[in-house]
Amino acid sequence: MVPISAYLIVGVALFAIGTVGVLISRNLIVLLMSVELMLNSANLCLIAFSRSQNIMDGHAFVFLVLTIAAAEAAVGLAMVITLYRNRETINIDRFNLLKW
Amino acid sequence: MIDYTSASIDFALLGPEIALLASAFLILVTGYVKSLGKLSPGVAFVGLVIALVLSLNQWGNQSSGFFGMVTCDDFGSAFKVIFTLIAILTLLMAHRYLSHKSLNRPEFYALLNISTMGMMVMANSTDLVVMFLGLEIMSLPLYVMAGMARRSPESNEAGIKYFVMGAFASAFLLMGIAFVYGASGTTDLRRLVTDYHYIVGNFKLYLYSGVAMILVGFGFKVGAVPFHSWIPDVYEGAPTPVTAFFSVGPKAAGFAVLLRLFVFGFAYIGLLSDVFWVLAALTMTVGNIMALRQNNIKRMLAYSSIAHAGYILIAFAVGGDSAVSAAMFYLVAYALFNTGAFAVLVLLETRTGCKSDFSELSGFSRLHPYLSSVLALFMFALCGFPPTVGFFGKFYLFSAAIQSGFIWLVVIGVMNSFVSVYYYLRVIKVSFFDQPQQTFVPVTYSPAIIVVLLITLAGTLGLGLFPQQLLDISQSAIFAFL
Amino acid sequence: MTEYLYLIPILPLVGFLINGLLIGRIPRPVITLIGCGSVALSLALSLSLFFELKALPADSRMIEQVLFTWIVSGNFHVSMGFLLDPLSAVMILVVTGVGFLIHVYSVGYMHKDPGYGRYFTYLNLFTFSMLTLVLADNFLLMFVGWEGVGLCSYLLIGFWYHKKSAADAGKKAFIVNRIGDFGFLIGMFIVFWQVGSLNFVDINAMAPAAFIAGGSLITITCLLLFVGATGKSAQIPLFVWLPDAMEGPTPVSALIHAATMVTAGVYMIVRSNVLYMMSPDALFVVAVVGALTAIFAATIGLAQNDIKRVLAYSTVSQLGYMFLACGVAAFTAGIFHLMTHAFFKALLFLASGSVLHAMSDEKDIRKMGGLKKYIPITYWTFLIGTLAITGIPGLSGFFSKDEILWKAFSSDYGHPVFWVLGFVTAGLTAFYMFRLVYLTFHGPERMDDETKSHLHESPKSMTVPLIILAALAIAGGWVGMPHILGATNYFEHWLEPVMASGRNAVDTHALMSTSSNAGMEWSLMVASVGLVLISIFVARMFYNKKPELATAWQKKMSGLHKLLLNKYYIDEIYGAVIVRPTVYFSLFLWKVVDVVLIDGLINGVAVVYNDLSESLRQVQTGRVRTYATWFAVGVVVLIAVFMRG
Amino acid sequence: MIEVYYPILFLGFFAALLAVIMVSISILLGRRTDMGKKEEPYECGVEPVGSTRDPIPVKFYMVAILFILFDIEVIFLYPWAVISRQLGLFGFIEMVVFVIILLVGYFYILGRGALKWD
Repeated sequence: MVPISAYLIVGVALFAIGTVGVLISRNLIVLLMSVELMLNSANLCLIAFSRSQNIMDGHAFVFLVLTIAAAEAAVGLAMVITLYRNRETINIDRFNLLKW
Repeated sequence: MIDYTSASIDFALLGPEIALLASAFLILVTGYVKSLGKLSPGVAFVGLVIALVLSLNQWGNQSSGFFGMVTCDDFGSAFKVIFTLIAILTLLMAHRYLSHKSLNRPEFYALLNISTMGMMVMANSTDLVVMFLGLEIMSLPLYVMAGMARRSPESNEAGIKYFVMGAFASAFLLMGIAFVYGASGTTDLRRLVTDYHYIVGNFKLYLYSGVAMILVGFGFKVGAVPFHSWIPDVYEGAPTPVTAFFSVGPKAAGFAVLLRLFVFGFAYIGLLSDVFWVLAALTMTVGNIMALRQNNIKRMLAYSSIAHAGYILIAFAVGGDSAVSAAMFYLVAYALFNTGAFAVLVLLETRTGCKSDFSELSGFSRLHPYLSSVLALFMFALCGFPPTVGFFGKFYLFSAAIQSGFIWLVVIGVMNSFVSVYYYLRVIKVSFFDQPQQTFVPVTYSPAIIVVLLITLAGTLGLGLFPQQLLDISQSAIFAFL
Repeated sequence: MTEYLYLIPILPLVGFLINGLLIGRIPRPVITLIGCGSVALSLALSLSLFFELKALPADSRMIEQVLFTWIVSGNFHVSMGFLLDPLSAVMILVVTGVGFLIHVYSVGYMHKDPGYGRYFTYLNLFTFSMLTLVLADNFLLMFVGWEGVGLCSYLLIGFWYHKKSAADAGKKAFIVNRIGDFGFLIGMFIVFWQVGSLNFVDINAMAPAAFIAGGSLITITCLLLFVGATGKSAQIPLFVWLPDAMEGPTPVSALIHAATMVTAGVYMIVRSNVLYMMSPDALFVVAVVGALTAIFAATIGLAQNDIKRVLAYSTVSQLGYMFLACGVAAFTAGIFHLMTHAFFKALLFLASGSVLHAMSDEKDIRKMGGLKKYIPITYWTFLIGTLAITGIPGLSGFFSKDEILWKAFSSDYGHPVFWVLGFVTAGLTAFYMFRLVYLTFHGPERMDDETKSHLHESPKSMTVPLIILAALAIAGGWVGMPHILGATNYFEHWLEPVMASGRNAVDTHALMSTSSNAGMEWSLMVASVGLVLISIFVARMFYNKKPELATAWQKKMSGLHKLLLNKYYIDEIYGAVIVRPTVYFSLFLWKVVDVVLIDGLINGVAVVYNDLSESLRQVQTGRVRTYATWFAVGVVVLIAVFMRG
Repeated sequence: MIEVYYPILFLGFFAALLAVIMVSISILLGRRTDMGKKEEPYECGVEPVGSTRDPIPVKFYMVAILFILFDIEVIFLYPWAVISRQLGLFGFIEMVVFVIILLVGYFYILGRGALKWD
């Protein structure tokens, strides 16, 4: 039996990778992927906890989170498209009209 | 004795939510059918009014259902009423503005109602996952609403910034919930509270780090420093009625959840008081200082909304019944005068080429003495001057804090509210005292926005003179299932 | 009649609402009627209530009218109520009486101004706020009036907003006042925290049990309240707004300086005398600040050339007297001086307004002179005001100032040093006031011909209030004659019920029965009168006599040459040794201490905040990744804190 | 310990095997013609023009986005399907409501014209 900590380490590591991805990626698409990664690493943790304690709630939550993540991705992609049409770039650093 | 984890599938508990959702769906289906599209605002309005009536009906009925996932208590009902009122005001002020900017699409009204429904879901549960679900239902429409002006690069940018930061915060929130779940095996706040000592004894690390991340997630929504940086950009870029909605709606929802979680729920964690102390002090100070040098009124009000969130955070540091009721009172008061101020801005921006810069206000009072006086009154309320309700909001908050011995926090709060006078007064100074650079284009009123102005004005002044009623309500509303 | 107490503040409010809502739609006579009429009705009501109160036995002279319960929240209970007792009765008489005269005067003074309607709207709001402040039966309602007064001062000082200096001055007054409010608010919170009530009657009854007399908490509370008072009443260090406040129309200066606003701080301290009596340390601070402000402002007054600024600094200085009186626990004397000061300062301001009116708004006294024969009524009334403020026996200022000086010397909380400071201030006051009189009304006419051709006495609506105020400035002090003159001090008896509770609070009946030392009192009185007379004489020498002698000297070069030269020589020595250093010192205080140090400090705070704001704004780069980085840093810190906890 | 993973390993193995079999069958049975035209992206029709990096029409994105949404919503059908017997009529009605909600979305995008391809 793989100990719970192993899953958690993977989950937290993925989460950290996602966080760093958000912080360093300039490409909006990559950024969206990073966010998805963070959400899914949380899912992994949920599943792990759920299994380790032998309660099923966690599985159900993962379903919810998956759909939310999908909805988020859809909204994000739609926005990226609109942005690209208007600004001809998806470099997140270029979007700094609003500042100070 | 109330059955906390009632399994009953009682759809009456979700009445307001269902009403909002149904109206939103109706708009979506009929919105692009010719000749029915014009009805969208009306449909949204009717949905909101039904939701308001149903929420008011729920007041006093404490019950729980759906295996404990939905909880109707007075605390939640009070917030539901607040959300619907805010949404109604937004709807009234938005219609003509959107037509003027050719943004009047049925989706706006559907999104508004769905977002309001999300807030209700948030306020209406003691379950962390349902709260998360509500947060997302609220946020996703908000992202779209912020970027609604598709041709405007500012609006696009506001949308994407809000989205990226919001999704980032959501991820932390979800991770936090996962950790709390891992520590306790449950996501129901009530069971967390019951088993608190056992959980802390065995899984303190998971619990604490989870709680920290949950705080981050909801702190983001209310704009607590350092999770505030999206606020000014998004507020400035979004269409003004949407900004008005942002500045009060999601904020109230965030505070509803935060109050439930941190004042009622995790109150055992002794550390929280200190954390909120620092957060409150930071939030109000940063908000106020940043607001000093702004040239755009929307941006200034954005920072000011951060500062006001800081004042409300004082209640979290203090804790206890009087602080919670003071926070609720403050939220309602803030919703009133802030919406009022935005309503005036909406009126001003419903003229071609206006972006709510300070300089555009010069000559305002010459042409519109009443409207400018109303704006001045809202500014005084934001400053916290008597006899507006803004004064009583601060007064309750600070006196609750003083009574619990948080003298230094109050000193910081009072000092901050004096700093704030400077930039609020600037609005009055420019609109009353400055020589106009160019001729001031007259404002044209619409009946709906006059209703908004009258409601907010009556609330700001009336509750300032007779705050008792609202205070009574806010005191009975702290009955929560925890 | 007492059931109509609430009408006293409500009437001006009604006037404000009518004038304000119908601004620009009603003709001037109606504005005048509503503006002045509402205050006149208030005055009539105040008078009748005063006599009703007087008819009651002394110990039951207290009418509390609770209109409705304002807020109840747990143990927190505030009513919207008004309290009429001897203290507030005096205050409403002063506010409505002097206020009404100023309203009438304004009719003439502002008759050409395009903002006539707006002006009366603000003026009524001002009166309403001040009446709310003095009639409030609890701290919270008082604070409402307090803020209202601050707001109106902002509106009125900046009334001529097209002048940048006026708008700035308005803002400055407002912001400095907010600093004071900060103290007031926190002090109020502490009082509530300890006593559990904000009602004055309750506080008077319960404070002795709630606070430890002489303890640090009560001292802190009193000092915080005092910070509020320094803001409103223009004491060191928060007086900077007042001289700038001269930018408003002159009747507004009169209203702010004499009848309303600045007296609020003194009133508040006297109102909470029970608290102050429990803290000798706080009283000492009040006395020191009061005495220092008195002499400091008087010294600055010596070197001013703007007629209104001289009066402004003199107001600061006289307010210092009032605080000195409060600080030595002679609250009655403080209120007495407040009242007489209201009369003669309103008179002086209105008369100076009349001068400006005649002089086509020229404020520099170096460009005046010899106005006596052009505007005789103004001259005589101004002179009466001057005599009253300098403390010439028989006039109102004499009695109140003398009482303060005597209490400063003889009270248990007093000290001879306080007396000396007050004594010197009295001399300086006489000097600069007569300098003003001589330069303005006597001597050669230094104005240009254009102005000269327009010189004219003011209309009736302006001179009649002047004459009434002059009568009050003479007779207003007769109600409080000292015992040693064989008179009865009605004023002291009148206020006795209000002060008794404070004395009871510390149980010092024995202490307070001042050992009456008639001989000492007489000699101090004579000394101060003597000093005043000498100062007047010196002023006459310098600003009236000397120029004449100088011209005479030029004419008759030979005959009296030596004598005159000698005379001049003496003057020179006198000037070099005494006057010039004083003037330099005065200039130093003004230019360096006031303008640079204190103003600079307050402006400096603003600059620091602005710079901070500017640099913090740079953090808001507009780049999402920056925001996310801050966010992540916040998360890490927060998690670290929770992990440790 | 490792035996719990046997099913999934088998699944992967058979999936790969199936793919290999399919491809090899077509290679074995199909006729091979090695002509120049065969190597080009499209055997018949118009000549390819420009780079393949050209922006794809936004319609593709629309469809893709909508696909994600409708695709992922089906996820809820799985847990329901597992215990649909126990849930009975109530569960069925709930699922019908869920599908109706999806249908509302579908009608919306139809009405909005997001699926029109011209």
